[in-house]
Amino acid sequence: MSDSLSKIIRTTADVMFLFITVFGFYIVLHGHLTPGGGFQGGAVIATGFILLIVAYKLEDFLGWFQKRTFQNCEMSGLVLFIGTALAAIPLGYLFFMNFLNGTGGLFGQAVPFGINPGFLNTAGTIPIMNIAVGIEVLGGLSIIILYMTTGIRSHEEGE
Amino acid sequence: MIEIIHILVLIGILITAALIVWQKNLVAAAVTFAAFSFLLSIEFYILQAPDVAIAEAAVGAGISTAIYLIAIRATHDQEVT
Amino acid sequence: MIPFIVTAFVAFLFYLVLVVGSGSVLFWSWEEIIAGVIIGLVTGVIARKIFCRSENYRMLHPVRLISILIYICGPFLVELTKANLDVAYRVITGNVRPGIIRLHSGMKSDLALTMLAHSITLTPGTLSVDVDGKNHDLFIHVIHLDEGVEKKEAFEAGEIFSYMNIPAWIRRIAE
Amino acid sequence: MIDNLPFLVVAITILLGLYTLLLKKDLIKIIMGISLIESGVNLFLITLGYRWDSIAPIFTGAPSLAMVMPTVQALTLTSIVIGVATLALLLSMVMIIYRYYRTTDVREVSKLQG
Amino acid sequence: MMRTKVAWFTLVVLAGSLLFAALSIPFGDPAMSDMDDYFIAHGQEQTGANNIVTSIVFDFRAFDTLGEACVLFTAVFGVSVLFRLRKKGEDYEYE
Amino acid sequence: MIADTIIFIFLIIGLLFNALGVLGLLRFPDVYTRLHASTKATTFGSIFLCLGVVVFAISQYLGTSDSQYLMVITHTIIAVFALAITNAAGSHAIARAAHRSGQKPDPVVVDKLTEAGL
Amino acid sequence: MTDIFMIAALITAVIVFGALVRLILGPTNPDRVVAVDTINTLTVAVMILLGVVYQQYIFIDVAIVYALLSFVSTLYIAKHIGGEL
Repeated sequence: MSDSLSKIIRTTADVMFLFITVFGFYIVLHGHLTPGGGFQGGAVIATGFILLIVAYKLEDFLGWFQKRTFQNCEMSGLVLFIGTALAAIPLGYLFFMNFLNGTGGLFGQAVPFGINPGFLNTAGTIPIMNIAVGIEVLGGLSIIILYMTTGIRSHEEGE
Repeated sequence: MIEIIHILVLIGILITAALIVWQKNLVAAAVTFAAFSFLLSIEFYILQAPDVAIAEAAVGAGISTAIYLIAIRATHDQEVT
Repeated sequence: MIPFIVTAFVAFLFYLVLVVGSGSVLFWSWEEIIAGVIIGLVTGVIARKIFCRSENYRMLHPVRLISILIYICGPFLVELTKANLDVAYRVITGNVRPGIIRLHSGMKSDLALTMLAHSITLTPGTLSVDVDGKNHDLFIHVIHLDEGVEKKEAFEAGEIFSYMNIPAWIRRIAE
Repeated sequence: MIDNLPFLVVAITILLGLYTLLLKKDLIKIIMGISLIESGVNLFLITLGYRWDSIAPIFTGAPSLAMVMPTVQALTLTSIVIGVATLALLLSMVMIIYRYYRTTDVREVSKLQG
Repeated sequence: MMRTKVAWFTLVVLAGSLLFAALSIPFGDPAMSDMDDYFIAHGQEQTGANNIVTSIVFDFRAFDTLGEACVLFTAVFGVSVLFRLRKKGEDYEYE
Repeated sequence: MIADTIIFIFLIIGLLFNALGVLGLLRFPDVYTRLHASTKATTFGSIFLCLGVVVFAISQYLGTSDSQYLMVITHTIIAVFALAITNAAGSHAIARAAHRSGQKPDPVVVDKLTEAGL
Repeated sequence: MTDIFMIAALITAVIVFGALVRLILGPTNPDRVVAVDTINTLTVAVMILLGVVYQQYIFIDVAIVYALLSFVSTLYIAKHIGGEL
């Protein structure tokens, strides 16, 4: 745990982090149109945070983002996922029913059948669940790496 | 002609998988695991599974190697025999 | 406040580049633009301390943004082609005489140093190995040093490029 | 021309993983063997769902309508997530074991008590 | 060494059976695919998603995804519990 | 037809430099010279392979005016930029790590970094 | 038209094997990392070419993910080799 990687790597990581994050959000949001989805996009964004962890020292990273932020991300993602599934029951549908599809509101535009270029505003609850799982995976994978990096440190101190 | 690419990628998967088992240095094994993951992702791509290819890419390119190297750093990097 | 706006705007532009060709409003559809605004706000909250860490906004000037495109398409491509022909010659003949030399970069900001180091790595028979943190000197590995040159203590940045004056371009862009 | 080569690759990958799992003595190498078995199973599932001259099951800009089987791909996604989660948990346990026993040899670890 | 012999025996038996199984499955022509044909034919109008894999993951078989999310949560919880206990002196204390 | 010729030339250049890069990776004596071959030649070759795809997409777009070819152009250019930046930074990181781990360049005429002692 | 791209992808896939030889031989760990970096670059090229061959242009997303993310793995290995992790 001496000094970190060189200044060139750190500046490159600063620039790349923004593009990785936006591309991850693109994958999450277009999960029902192009290859991708909640898990893949969440893993991409988590890899962006891991890039910051590896390019900087751990103290610098913990000065920008706290561990509690990622824990809250994980829990809120899980709650949003289950909540979306449970919200079908008061409306008179089954658990995990896609109750928003075809209603015309949020994500409810009617989709043309067959081969089409794809529209963002379709597919009912699937984009909401994509976002929920994306937030959960983002928090989960980031906090795993964060705890394991902390584990090396406490490993050396405990001797 | 796509079959030749397919066969080449499969042979590459076999070579890297054997190399993972054969390497005595654990860092070299982790590096080879990254190459195995790359070739596995091309295989998924050829078998028309882009969702799985993206998942394998996102996991194998960053997170898996990171976890292995943190564990190797915390323990030791030569295999006991 | 300024970092947030800058980061959100850059993220919004990048998202628009990603989803080009989705609708009728000048290549984009309304849903994608709304989604882009939301993603820009979220990314601005997350990445504002990292993307604008150096706290200087001179890269926002439009002349610099246009000149970076001209730089990539013009001098950089010429040097890249020349460097690759050189490496191809070295690969075929096996005629190498490597060494690590010190280079006075003369760059003040981190971004300019990074651009110079990446240009050095990708262009003429050289590879940036390490950087001196105090006075921004670069240590570069050269694949073929001429006879007698290795006695020299340090090089200037313009000497290793043959056709174009890359450091002057980078100084014009990023400083 | 290609016949059963993908299934053979799956079998050999799983066998290499089993060999590592049964006969190696290092804990990290054993976990690499487990990960190899997971990769082999993922490849098996995807190979099982492939159909000749078919495309990926996505309608966005698809050139034809003959598609490969989508269910196995969905199950493989779940499998990859679980693989990463168990990998992280197992390697964390190896780190804890090394902290208290100062070794990653399975014989030493099983010999020591408490 | 008894255990090594048992391990080698197991490996040889598994190798035989796995190679036999690998040679007997036809590649590229699965026999039973009624469920998948149903998903491909009706998935787009029932869920509105163009990507059939996503519509299976989040709509038809969403319980699998729920289980996967719980496994990920358990793994994160396990890792955090493993690294939160630190030995300072005699007793364990929380960070 | 002009587009076909341009694509053909670009693909030939790309394949040639990729092959030369890997040949250099196999022939050169130590890790720094191998980095020269792999980083420069392979990045250059892959950029030209991707530019072949871009030219193909442009010609298809001018012929059919289908909007998905616009997406092909932008995504391929993004991949090219990401490849160039990450390859340069990655090779710098590897070279620095190799030098710090004590692996000195083997045929060498001058080594100012070891003399500087960073 | 797409036959040209197919042949290019085939030759690139053959070239990957040259990098695999360096991965097998490599006397030290940095050599292996260089080989893996080369494999990654060629993989991105193969993926973009095959996306055109299959006429499914949404597959190019996979190549972008690789091009953006393989950097992280290289950085981790470099940090471990340099003794800074």
